[in-house]
Amino acid sequence: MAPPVQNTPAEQQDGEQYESGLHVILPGDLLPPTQSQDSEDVVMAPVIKLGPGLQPMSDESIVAVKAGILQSTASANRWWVQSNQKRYVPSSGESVIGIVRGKTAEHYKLDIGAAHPALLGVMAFEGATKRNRPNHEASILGDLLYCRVALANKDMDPELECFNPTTGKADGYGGLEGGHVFKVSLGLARRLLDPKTLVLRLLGQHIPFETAVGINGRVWINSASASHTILVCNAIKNSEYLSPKECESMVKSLIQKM
Amino acid sequence: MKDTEPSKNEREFLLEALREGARIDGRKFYDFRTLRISFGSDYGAVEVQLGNTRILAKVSCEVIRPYADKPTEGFLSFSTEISPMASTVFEAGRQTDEEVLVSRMIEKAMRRSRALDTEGLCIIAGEKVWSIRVDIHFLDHDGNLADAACIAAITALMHFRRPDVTVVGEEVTVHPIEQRNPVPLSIHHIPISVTFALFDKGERMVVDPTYLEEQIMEGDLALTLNVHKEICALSKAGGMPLELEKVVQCSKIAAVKVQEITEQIEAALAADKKKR
Amino acid sequence: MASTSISVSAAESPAFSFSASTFQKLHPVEFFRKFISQGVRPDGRLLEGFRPTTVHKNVVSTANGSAMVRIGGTTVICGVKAEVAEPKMDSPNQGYLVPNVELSPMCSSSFRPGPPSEQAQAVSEAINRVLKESKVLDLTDLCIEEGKAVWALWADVSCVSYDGNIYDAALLSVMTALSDVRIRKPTYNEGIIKVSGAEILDDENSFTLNLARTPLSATFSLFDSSMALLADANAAEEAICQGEISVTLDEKGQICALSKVGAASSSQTLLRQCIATARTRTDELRSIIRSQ
Amino acid sequence: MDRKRVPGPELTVPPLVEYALDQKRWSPQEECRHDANRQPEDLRPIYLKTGLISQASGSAYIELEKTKIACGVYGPRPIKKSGYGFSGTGTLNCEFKFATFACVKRRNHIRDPQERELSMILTQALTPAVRLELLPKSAIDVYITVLECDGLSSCFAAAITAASVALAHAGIEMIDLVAACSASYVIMDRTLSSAVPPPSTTSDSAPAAVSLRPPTIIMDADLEEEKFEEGSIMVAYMPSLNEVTHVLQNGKVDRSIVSQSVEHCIEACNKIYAVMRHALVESIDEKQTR
Amino acid sequence: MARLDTTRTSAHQLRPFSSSQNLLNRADGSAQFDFGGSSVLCSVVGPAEVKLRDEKLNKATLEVIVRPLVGLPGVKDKACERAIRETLEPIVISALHPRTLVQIVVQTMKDNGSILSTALNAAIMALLDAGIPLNSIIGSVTCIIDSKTNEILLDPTTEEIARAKSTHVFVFDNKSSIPSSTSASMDVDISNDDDGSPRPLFSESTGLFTEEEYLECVNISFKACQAVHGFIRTAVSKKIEKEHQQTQA
Amino acid sequence: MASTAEAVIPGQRLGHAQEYIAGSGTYLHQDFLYASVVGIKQINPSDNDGLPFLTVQRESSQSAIPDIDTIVTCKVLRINPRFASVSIMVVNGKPCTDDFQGIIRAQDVRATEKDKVKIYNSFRPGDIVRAQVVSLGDARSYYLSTAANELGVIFGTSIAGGSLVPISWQEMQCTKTKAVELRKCAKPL
Repeated sequence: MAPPVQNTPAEQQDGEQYESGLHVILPGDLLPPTQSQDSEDVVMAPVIKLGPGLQPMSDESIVAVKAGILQSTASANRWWVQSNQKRYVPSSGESVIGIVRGKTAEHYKLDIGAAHPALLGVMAFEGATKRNRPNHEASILGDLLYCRVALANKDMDPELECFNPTTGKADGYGGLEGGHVFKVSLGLARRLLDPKTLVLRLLGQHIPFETAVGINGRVWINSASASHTILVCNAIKNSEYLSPKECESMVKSLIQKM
Repeated sequence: MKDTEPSKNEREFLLEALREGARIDGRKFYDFRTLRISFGSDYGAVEVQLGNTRILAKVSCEVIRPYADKPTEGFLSFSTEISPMASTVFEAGRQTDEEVLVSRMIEKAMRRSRALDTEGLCIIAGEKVWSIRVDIHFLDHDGNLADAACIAAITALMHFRRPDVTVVGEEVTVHPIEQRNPVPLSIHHIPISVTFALFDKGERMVVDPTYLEEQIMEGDLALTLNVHKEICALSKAGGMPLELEKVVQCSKIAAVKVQEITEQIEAALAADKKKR
Repeated sequence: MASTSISVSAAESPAFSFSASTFQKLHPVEFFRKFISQGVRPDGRLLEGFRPTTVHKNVVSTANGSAMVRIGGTTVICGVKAEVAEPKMDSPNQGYLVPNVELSPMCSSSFRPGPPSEQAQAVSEAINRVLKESKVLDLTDLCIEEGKAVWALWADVSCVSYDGNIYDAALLSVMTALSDVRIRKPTYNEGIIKVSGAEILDDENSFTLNLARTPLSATFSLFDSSMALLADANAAEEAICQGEISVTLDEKGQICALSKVGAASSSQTLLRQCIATARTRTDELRSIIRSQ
Repeated sequence: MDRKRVPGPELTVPPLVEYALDQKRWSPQEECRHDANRQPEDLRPIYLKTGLISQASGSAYIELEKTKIACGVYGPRPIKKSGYGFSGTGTLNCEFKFATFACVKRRNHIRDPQERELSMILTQALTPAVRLELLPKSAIDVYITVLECDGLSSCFAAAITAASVALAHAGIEMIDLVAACSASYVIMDRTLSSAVPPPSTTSDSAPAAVSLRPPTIIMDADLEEEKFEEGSIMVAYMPSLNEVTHVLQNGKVDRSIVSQSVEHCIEACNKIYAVMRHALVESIDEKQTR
Repeated sequence: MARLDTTRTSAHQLRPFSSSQNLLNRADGSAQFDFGGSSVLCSVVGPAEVKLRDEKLNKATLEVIVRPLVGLPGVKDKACERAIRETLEPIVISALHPRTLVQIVVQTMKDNGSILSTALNAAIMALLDAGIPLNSIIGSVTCIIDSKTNEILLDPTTEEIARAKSTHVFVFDNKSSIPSSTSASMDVDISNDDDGSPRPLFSESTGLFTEEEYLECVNISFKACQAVHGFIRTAVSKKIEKEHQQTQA
Repeated sequence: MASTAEAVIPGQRLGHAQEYIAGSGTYLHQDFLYASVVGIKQINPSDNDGLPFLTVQRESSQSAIPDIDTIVTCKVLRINPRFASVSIMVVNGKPCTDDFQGIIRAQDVRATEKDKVKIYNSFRPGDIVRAQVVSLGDARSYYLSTAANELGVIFGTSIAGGSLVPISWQEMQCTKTKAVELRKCAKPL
């Protein structure tokens, strides 16, 4: 949790001039021309790709719609705002963890923490055919599934699939048996996708555990014993706002407590 | 918005952990979460944090006419409407069962147990008495709203000061707190509620359940006591039966908890008093 | 409404053509923009034009004061009833003045039965604030016996027909009804309040209210997509407008309330324009009240 | 306490009205009605107009001197209330409400039991006339607001009349209009002393003074007259089909008087029908001239 | 001329403001904003599931719930809800999340005047924290005209408001020059309405006052709102950087 | 100006059942014809020298309600793989005062290859669709069909926010970006 920021009117006046190394950008800020035109080809090419947090205006200018850090690819033809939030907004290709909430003849209804329930076709599993339906027949309600967002647009409820479309294989998608699942911010989830993330690396040195990370801010952990799983879960939760140093000592102290 | 059930995995894991003697947030069975008590600038405003559960209690008062049949009795009322801020489960103006339970608990703990001396609120018998109002605002819901609300309410009442009054015959003058030192309420005793969540037919019990624990528990047992080990209220929700010695055991544990929490409240009040 | 056919034929899509009413139903905003671009409104008014307005006093004999107001298709009736109540402890010699606006399902299909909608509550509160904060009535005038009994004036506005701009209509009806109020002089005796049942009321046996001022209002709607300002919008126009500027003035030209809510930010030129138009409009309203 | 309205005092009461001893007040004794120019069978002049509610499918406004009633009809439209199953015919739903200032004592904003009862009766009185079989799955909503009430049963009768005109004005198919009229039983020779007004409407509790002389049937009674009534009757009637859709009788009177008063009411309904017809034809002409 | 609020030396001085974001765990975003002794906590949930009857097929539904510090919510609070919602509607780019709900709950924590302004500032910071797409940020201040001195006092306390002859609440966005409804796929032309003067996004005045007094209030409040914008920018930037630097392994 | 002589109101007796055929705005009761709406009485000679038609020309026409086979114009509210839910705004060219609920099931989208229909390749929320009522449906919605050339999407807005024009019976093009989107479009009349 961010600590309160204290300001007195005296220092507010220079708020606008507030400077720092990173380019923090707020809604309503225009994409600075210096940045969007520093490389020739951008000026030529009218289209630069806009990632999350940026919107084109009616007058061709580009404006930020979220608070965060302005980022761009080296070639400066793709721009986005790196920001953190809790609420998941699906976009296709992302891996998410969903909880099964319902089932119709041709679909499972999953809660993936988005505004709308996501639909998973009963056939959207590896090697599923009309004959051999996937094994989730019995009572699937409440099960955890690791899925891929197949289709997401604002007009429709998102649709999921439990296999990698390129390979057609499960590639780790499917039911998550046992273990525990908990919520983290989407920012932390994104970082955890990288298995070399500090906290995961540190924990890995002491405890063997499996993990599945959903971009939708759900993290699944499983290990030999409940106490281990609990430790890992809490370590990851705590790590969110810790500097590398603080993170190490945090993990160390937890390990010692065991 | 409707409440979302926890997944099978969470349910099974939580129970498995309990059977291994562990709770998901790393607590022991009979540990409360860290309790933080902070006071607003004016009297009778208290913010209580129990882990991630967060509550604001605000006491206010006004002079009104007493009931004819209780001419010397002041009023004490609580508003416990749960704000959607605590969780989208709660809708503005629509009462949930949880809300009913919490408000009943506060009623029992505070009014029925006569924690506040309402006779002491009389100004002129049959004419004017103080009416004390406690608004309890639920800001963040991570389980055990009842205990947190109870702590917030009693702490706020102890912190509150009402304006001083002088009575000359029928004439009543209320002195603004800037002009004359305001008067604390007379509190008879400090009721504290301790809630146990029950699992495995009562085989396992934990105090101060989190939201997840509440969703999965089979029932709960709430005891309200004061430091003198007087039980002000006892309520057991959930279908499954519970042997008497369990209840006794709970009350023993609760007594200890009440001691701790009461000391913490008094320490916080003392610290605040110094600051003023 | 010749203008209708003209602009709509222009609006017809190459492939499919519709009657004006159908086109308005399917594409209300486009339909409307066509008119605005030509500087007129579907009902033939100019942008700054108000609808014909009538006021009638003393229309309900069961009320102490009443008024019926019509602004175009909007009709409201305000009835003020004076009843006896106990004063508040902290204001023992002050009575009550309680305005409430009822938007029943009878006056428009957009209102559901049941408790007042947010709109109804907001309008009631707006009127309540104007009465209070611009000190229209000295509540001590309503005292019968200090600390024991005071008059409570219930100023209830019942909307008979809703076609937009309820605030202007309701405030106009409340102020006219208050000016029409006559209350029988009370006698207080051991908690019993009596009034004379005389057939004819005169200044001997009854009294009228002494109103410090008569705030009246003019409301304008903002059609965001072309920043057009529409005086006295009707229901259809309100539905496609995003914001509102409302100016309330007393007879001396002092502003009693001014609000700009919703839509994009608006320049001071626009605000000044609203205040100026409101002056002429409220002056008109005052002469309408006088004339009857 | 009502959180959705500007709050006023918890309790307010109308002041006690005190009449000077020398003050002359009407009572039935002098064989004449409250309005001296009216004979027992006379109705008050009726003002009836359509199309006052701009947003409604159909509407009507009726005035019987002081009594003033507005009625709006919406539909046919989809059934709003959920929980209705599929229905092959339409549903007619009436809501009857007094404005808070319509009566001597201030009325509450929230509908009270009496208003709910009258709403129900209104529905029963109108339904036979509406061809609901032509409107599957649809609802017709009739809303009535009494702006001023000078005589309860007469006011209610007027509401039915207005409602059926509003329905016709909405272009809804009906087999006939419904006219309604009320009559009160008043004993005209009562002396002031015995004239303890029985609780106005629910006078099925036996009349105060049992009189030898049969009560006079006075049509379309106003509030003052109602105060002295032994009972009253209200008849809703389809004039051209000559069918009664509803009769509402209260008070204890001889059977002969009831049947007699029913006839009186039907006569009156035929007079009212002429007014209704006029109002509707007028509405046609207005459209033509537009 | 001395103020009733003796902690302040000048009529146009604001009380020290402070804020903190992301302090609730259940909500998607939250912020607390203080003007001295007035404090408002605001939570945001969304884009979330919306009730069928509130669903809008081309944009998100904005719901605002205002909860007073003392007593149950009444018509006053409903009026506030409406003011806040209609002020935020052109700011939130709701077209990006059709058929969803963005719910904003506003809770007064301490009341010493200027609550509506405090609430609006808390709301915008909570929306930023929740990552709801916005086309600009807003800032709000309240001012009064003192009945005794006829002076315009910024950010008044309860005591000062009690002595006001008129009360004025203003909101300005941080880029009046840019049209508000870029999202709504309609090309806005505000040139016909650009006189370079401060453009209030929201303005609510009651009491008794003249046109000149009003316009003076607009201009004075505009300057004050820029200070609020500056503060919000500083506060949000600090938080973002803190998070960012700490998490750079 | 209608001479009130021919203006009639509900319940008014119009004539003997033996002399006329009951037309719209009238009904038969025992052996008489009565008016059932307010309007102008009209007598039209029948085509095959049978009895003349007796009708009442409605003056205030009742607000339209959908019936089987009527053509309606509706707006798509929501879509899911099984059906599109719409709100019916216009019935037989007459706008409804209050919209009715309807659904277009996948099997009713087009006449051929019904099993290949993908709802979201046929309709999108916001589309204006011309459809025909196939049945009164269930308690809530009417069932509609677009399985005919002249039925389907008549107005649409592209993802880019431009308006769509039909280029084939199942494709539309954005006027802004020229991007092609899939729809079940109606053939312009």
